[in-house]
Amino acid sequence: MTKLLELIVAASLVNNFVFTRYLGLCIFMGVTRKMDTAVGMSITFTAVMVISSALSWVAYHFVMVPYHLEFLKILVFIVIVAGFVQAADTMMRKVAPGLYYKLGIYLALIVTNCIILAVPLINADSGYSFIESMVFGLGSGLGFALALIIMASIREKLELADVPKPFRGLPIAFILTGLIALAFVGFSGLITL
Amino acid sequence: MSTANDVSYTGLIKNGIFGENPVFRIALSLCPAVAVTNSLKNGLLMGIGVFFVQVLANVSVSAVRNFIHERIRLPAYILIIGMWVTAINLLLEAFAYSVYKQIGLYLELIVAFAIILSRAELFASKNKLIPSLFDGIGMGLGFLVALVSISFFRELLGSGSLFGVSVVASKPVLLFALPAGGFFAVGLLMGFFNWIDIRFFGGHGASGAGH
Amino acid sequence: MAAATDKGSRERLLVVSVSPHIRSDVSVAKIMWTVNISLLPALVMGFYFFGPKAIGVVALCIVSSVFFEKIVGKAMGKPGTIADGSAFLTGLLLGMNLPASLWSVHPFLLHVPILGSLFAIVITKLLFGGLGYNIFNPALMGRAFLLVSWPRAMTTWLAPTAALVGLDAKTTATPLGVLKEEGMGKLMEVFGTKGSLYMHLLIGERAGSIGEVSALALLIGGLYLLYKKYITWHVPITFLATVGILTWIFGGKNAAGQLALFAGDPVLHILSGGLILGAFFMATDYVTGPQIRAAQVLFGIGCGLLTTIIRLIGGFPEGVMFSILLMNCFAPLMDRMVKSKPFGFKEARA
Amino acid sequence: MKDLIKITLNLVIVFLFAGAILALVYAGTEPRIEVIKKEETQKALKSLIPEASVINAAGTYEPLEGKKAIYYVANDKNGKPIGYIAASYSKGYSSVISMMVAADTNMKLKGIKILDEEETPGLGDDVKQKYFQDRFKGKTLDQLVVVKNPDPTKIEAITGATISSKAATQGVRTGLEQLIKTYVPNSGTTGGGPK
Amino acid sequence: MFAGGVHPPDKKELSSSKQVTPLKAPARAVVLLRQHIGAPAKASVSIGDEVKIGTVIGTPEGFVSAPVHSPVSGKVIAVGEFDTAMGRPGEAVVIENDGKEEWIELSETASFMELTPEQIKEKIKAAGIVGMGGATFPTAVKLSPPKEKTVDVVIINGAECEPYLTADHRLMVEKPDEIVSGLRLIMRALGVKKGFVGIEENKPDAIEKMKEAARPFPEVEVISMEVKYPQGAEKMLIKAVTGREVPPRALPMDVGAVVQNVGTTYAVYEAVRYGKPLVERVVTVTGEGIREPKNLMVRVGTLVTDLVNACGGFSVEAAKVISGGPMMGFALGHLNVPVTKGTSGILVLPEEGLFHADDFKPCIRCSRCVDVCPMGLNPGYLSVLAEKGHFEDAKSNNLFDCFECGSCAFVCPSKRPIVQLVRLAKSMVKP
Ligand SMILES: Cc1cc2nc3c(=O)[nH]c(=O)nc-3n(C[C@H](O)[C@H](O)[C@H](O)COP(=O)(O)O)c2cc1C
Ligand SMILES: Cc1cc2nc3c(=O)[nH]c(=O)nc-3n(C[C@H](O)[C@H](O)[C@H](O)COP(=O)(O)O)c2cc1C
Ligand SMILES: Cc1cc2nc3c(=O)[nH]c(=O)nc-3n(C[C@H](O)[C@H](O)[C@H](O)COP(=O)(O)O)c2cc1C
Ligand SMILES: Cc1cc2nc3c(=O)[nH]c(=O)nc-3n(C[C@H](O)[C@H](O)[C@H](O)CO)c2cc1C
Ligand code: SF4
Ligand code: SF4
Ligand code: SF4
Ligand code: SF4
Ligand code: FES
Repeated sequence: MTKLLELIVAASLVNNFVFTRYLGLCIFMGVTRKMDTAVGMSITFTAVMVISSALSWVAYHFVMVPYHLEFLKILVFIVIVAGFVQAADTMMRKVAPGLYYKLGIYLALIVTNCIILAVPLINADSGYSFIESMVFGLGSGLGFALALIIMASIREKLELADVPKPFRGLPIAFILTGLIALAFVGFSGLITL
Repeated sequence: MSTANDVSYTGLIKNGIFGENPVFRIALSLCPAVAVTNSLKNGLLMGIGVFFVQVLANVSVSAVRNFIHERIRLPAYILIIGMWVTAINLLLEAFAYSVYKQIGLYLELIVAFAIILSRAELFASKNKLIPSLFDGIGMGLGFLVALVSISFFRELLGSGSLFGVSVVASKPVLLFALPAGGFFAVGLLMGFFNWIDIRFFGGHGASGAGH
Repeated sequence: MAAATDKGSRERLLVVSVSPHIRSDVSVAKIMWTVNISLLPALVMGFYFFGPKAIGVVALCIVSSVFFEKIVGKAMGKPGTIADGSAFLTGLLLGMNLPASLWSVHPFLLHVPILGSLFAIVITKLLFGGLGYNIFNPALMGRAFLLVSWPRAMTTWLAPTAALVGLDAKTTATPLGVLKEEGMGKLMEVFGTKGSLYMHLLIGERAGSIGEVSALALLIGGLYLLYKKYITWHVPITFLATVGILTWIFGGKNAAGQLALFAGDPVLHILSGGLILGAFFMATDYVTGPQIRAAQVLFGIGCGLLTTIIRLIGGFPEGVMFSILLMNCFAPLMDRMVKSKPFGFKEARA
Repeated sequence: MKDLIKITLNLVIVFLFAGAILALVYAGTEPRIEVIKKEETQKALKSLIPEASVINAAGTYEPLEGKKAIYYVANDKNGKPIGYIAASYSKGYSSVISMMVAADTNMKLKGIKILDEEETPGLGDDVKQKYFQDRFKGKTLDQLVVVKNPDPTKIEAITGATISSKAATQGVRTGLEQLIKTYVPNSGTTGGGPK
Repeated sequence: MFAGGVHPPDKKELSSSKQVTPLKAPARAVVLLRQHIGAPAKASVSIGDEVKIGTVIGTPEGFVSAPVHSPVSGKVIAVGEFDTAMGRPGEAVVIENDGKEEWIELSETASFMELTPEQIKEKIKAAGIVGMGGATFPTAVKLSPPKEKTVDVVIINGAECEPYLTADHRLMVEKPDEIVSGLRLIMRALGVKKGFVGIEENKPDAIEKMKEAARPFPEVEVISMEVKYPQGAEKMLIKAVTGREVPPRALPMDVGAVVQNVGTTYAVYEAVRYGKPLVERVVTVTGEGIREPKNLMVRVGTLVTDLVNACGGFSVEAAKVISGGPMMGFALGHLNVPVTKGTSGILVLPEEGLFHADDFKPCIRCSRCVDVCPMGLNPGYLSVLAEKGHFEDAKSNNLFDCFECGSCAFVCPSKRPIVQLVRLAKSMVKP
């Protein structure tokens, strides 16, 4: 139990994907200009993250390891994620069109996000159990959600600031992320997995 | 930008490096630009890796473009890209093991770099083989140039060295060697290029048009 | 067409402006300079204990901060903003947050305070639009930048020599450093009794950043600001109280080195490190904290919680700087969530 | 229906095509990768006890919860043991540090090698530096104590990275303890030493 | 008690002991046809017409409107555009005073307390009474609430929280019985059993006088309130007197209250008892820049120049002349604008100590404005949103709850023109 708790804190804060592992940046920069989109992405992303962690764990441990196909993990994981996202897309469109209308566009974006692939890869490399994998997926998703939401709230405030012209938009967003990353150094050394 | 009829091949390459530089302009595939640019060696190798994947993906997507069914276009492209990434990973593991160990995770993630899929989808799937090849070369080079310039800046400031050879006595500003320094390097370089663009070329300095 | 005329009133130019036509006499400059002045007692104590080196470091920070504000501000097309005193204050606070050991020619470290000011004023403040727009506390970001870039120099502490001529000062560990590395026992060994420990912390005869050592002098300045209503209780009191309560509950260890509940020493934790400086002078920075009072209470609690976590289980002996910077990230979100309630709002709901 | 056939056909062909290429690459690289991985380990082992002619795995143990590590015996060309090596892990400042610990038959350290760590560049990652690893040469178990000042009979910490230094030292202790436990008779009573 | 509020120096000592003295009727009266909120009145006289004091010269147009009466006797010499205190021109009737001071025929109602509510309202309407506390809302309309609203208290607003002004103060000291009668008439018109007079504590003489006048009437109560701007704002007053909070965007009658200004109440008394139309009012002429501050009974239509001259002119070079108080009044561009039914004061400020609005700084988020805003808004944020053109966002941050009291701008260390920015935003989006 402590291990799982540590895993969540480590994945969401100490090793936050955006601020200490530097992944998922395209989406991070892309969807944080408005709070609504950041929230939509956060929800969708966390859900996809947990489920795809589970799916890829199963594929990895029941198919790839027994048949020595580990070298195919990139291919298999990306196909699993893409396939799952495609299926979720189709299902949501049919079953919950309202939700689809709100979150559907984020689904499409998810496949081109490196976290979505990094999580199964890290799970596989670290030899996490099924539960641990899902918890790691959850922690990573929550950490990404946290990053998206604080970034969106700060960028909305930045909209009102007199940022020098060459730095408006992405440059200042990068510097801002750097500053947040510097603040997140405060979490370092908290938990070593 | 999606058809190449009126654009020369050098134009395509120039476009990749300047006009639509994947990192500084389109702002896609940002993670490696931050994560693996703390030394020139890493930046260069990552850039080369992406260069090859981009070229190979563009070429193979263009080759099969008329044959793939509309409905499975994306999954098929992802599959193709995944294949090339795996192949390159295996090759690097076999022939450059120490580098592979350092930037392995990010090499594997090339699959998910938006720039590759987006070029495949936006350009290669609509163009003939040769223009696609050149677009791939342009984009790949653009990425390579971006990574090399960022890692040059970072290695010099962060470690006081270039390609691991000390050029300054101590470590000038360690921050730039730390991963957080990658954000500052990218942000400051982007701002600097925008400033040049605005100051000398009358541009608007808006990077990140891709979003 | 005018039906009536009056001698004189036509030619005379009257000022037309929107109401209100009278303004109170507070100004940004007055606030900032007053905060500067209320830091004086602590600064003097720092100078007293760490000697000319401390003066050198602080002066370097102030001069370079003001210089960068002027030069870079001008390049960015902002009119001179030196008079408002905020760059001076950032420089002063940065200097007060640094170890006096940075005034060192061998190894050469004088560029360190200057680069800290550069990072504080240019990257953290001016790039974000200057006074009023920055997201992060400039002085603390400057310090965080220095800590990760020159970690050794930034954790080399001079022993308080109590002599203005003590040029060959020895280096030693800070009380929190000792506590983290070697535990309470070692701390008692160094200071003798608890009373003596508290006394040293109050007066400031201990290793630490130049401006953080004397809790008493800082309290005098902080209370003056409270009295002048330039700051309110919301952030500093909740910050201190949270650290006090949490360190009391979770800060204790039994003889075997395991966690013992309700056995911590809250007084030690409140008086040591940069907590008082941070709580009264840095977490209270208007620009980088939340604006709504209820959110400020949450902000203070958050700072206290993070400080305690970092001190007790994190990788650093001291957590005040990082906790304030982390809460700076959350301030815009907190202002968003804790909206002020318009007059009559409750009735409207009912 | 025609679509479905085409889609299936498409996918099959893409899979086959991709599979073929990958199989080719894999076949070409796989043996080399295996060799390289083995060589890495062997190189590390060799560098610790260069005079050994063979170094063989002798068993496994758990230096950290959930982390298996191998220990080895180094023999000269006559097959006589001249030293022992244990892989080991410990938790550092921000990562798990992995290393190899080599001892002679008297359980004096012949040397250590830090293999992997992600400590702070310029600080904790100095544990990888030769100057720090050399501090372990010739030390015995009870000399593995971290101090802050130069002391030839102890391990001097890297300035500003006491945590990483202590962690590395702890990993070395664990490895050495394992070797002592395995190869020194009656070690149940002699092993241990100050913690 | 409401949260927030400010304590600007009140400067009332300049004029608070000055008895109200009548000002000679102007040689020419410039009577604006829009003296109230709502549709302007329509001129009912034309050039050359002879009028007496009280002759209707403008008839109401629409439901929310009020008639306008001639303040002098004489001849109409012009009907047309004239500069107003608000800056933009408005339609006016100009009457040349023949000096005869002839009134139209007035009839006193001896048993005026026995009139029915309808009769009272009719008289108020005919007299052209509008709110004299600043908002100039036609009083007869205010006294006819829709049936579904139950009003159970009337409050007379004697707060006069604006610095400098003393018009209401003097009226309460000098005409307490009349004001109490006016209040009882309003209560009768509304069928209400409870009436209050709310007065700030800094006017002890007015409180004493009013208490004495109210003693015979148990249904009338005089409440002394904390001194704090804007205690006189309707919502704050209702809260101070009854403890009820008027919800955002709602009206006092939604919590069963009707608020009337002291001057309005006096006018109601005069209209109901004597049938007198509203043609004059008390105006405080004050400020450091005026030689001899006074409280004057002034005919509507008198030019500000005349008021200034009557008080000995400027004592020093005047930099700013304000119609109303310093917190909410309008700065005048020149002095040739006429007094209206809503003019409570003329304030002359010298250059010395004058605040210039143009050099303001960015918001430093100090929260002072948040603390003082009586409406519980975040004025600094609203001002930034308006400054950067985010008007819709301002709206969703309760922009329209701001009643422009100016407390926020008063305390702002960055001297931000918050009220101006709020007005800009209000003009850019629909409520
Ligand atoms: C170097 C220095 C410069 C100052 N410059 C200003 C200034 O430009 N404006 C100002 O209002 N106060 C300035 N002050 C501070 C004032 O002299 C005074 O201390 C402050 O306004 C006190 O405000 P109080 O009356 O609220 O206590 C300065 C103080 C110092 C030490
Ligand atoms: C950005 C940063 C990174 C750090 N990284 C490490 C590290 O990798 N290893 C370590 O032992 N200490 C690290 N520290 C320092 C520790 O927090 C702690 O201060 C130090 O271990 C104490 O060592 P000392 O007693 O030699 O000063 C780091 C500090 C900072 C500011
Ligand atoms: C900020 C503010 C302050 C006010 N202060 C007063 C006041 O002191 N006295 C007053 O009679 N009306 C004041 N008013 C106007 C009242 O809100 C209200 O309109 C008036 O009392 C209604 O009475 P009337 O219709 O008779 O004018 C104020 C309005 C505002 C917005
Ligand atoms: C109460 C108070 C506290 C302040 N604290 C800081 C601080 O900790 N660091 C700093 O750089 N500036 C501080 N300032 C100055 C100023 O607000 C700061 O430079 C702004 O963040 C610049 O926009 C403070 C100002 C006030 C009034
Ligand atoms: S009109 Fe002005 S002075 Fe009178 S009560 Fe209203 S705000 Fe106060
Ligand atoms: S009082 Fe002025 S500076 Fe302070 S928060 Fe309000 S608008 Fe901003
Ligand atoms: S925001 Fe409006 S209501 Fe609030 S203090 Fe400012 S002017 Fe008054
Ligand atoms: S600006 Fe404000 S006070 Fe003026 S009419 Fe509009 S809502 Fe009313
Ligand atoms: S490279 Fe785009 S999300 Fe990581």
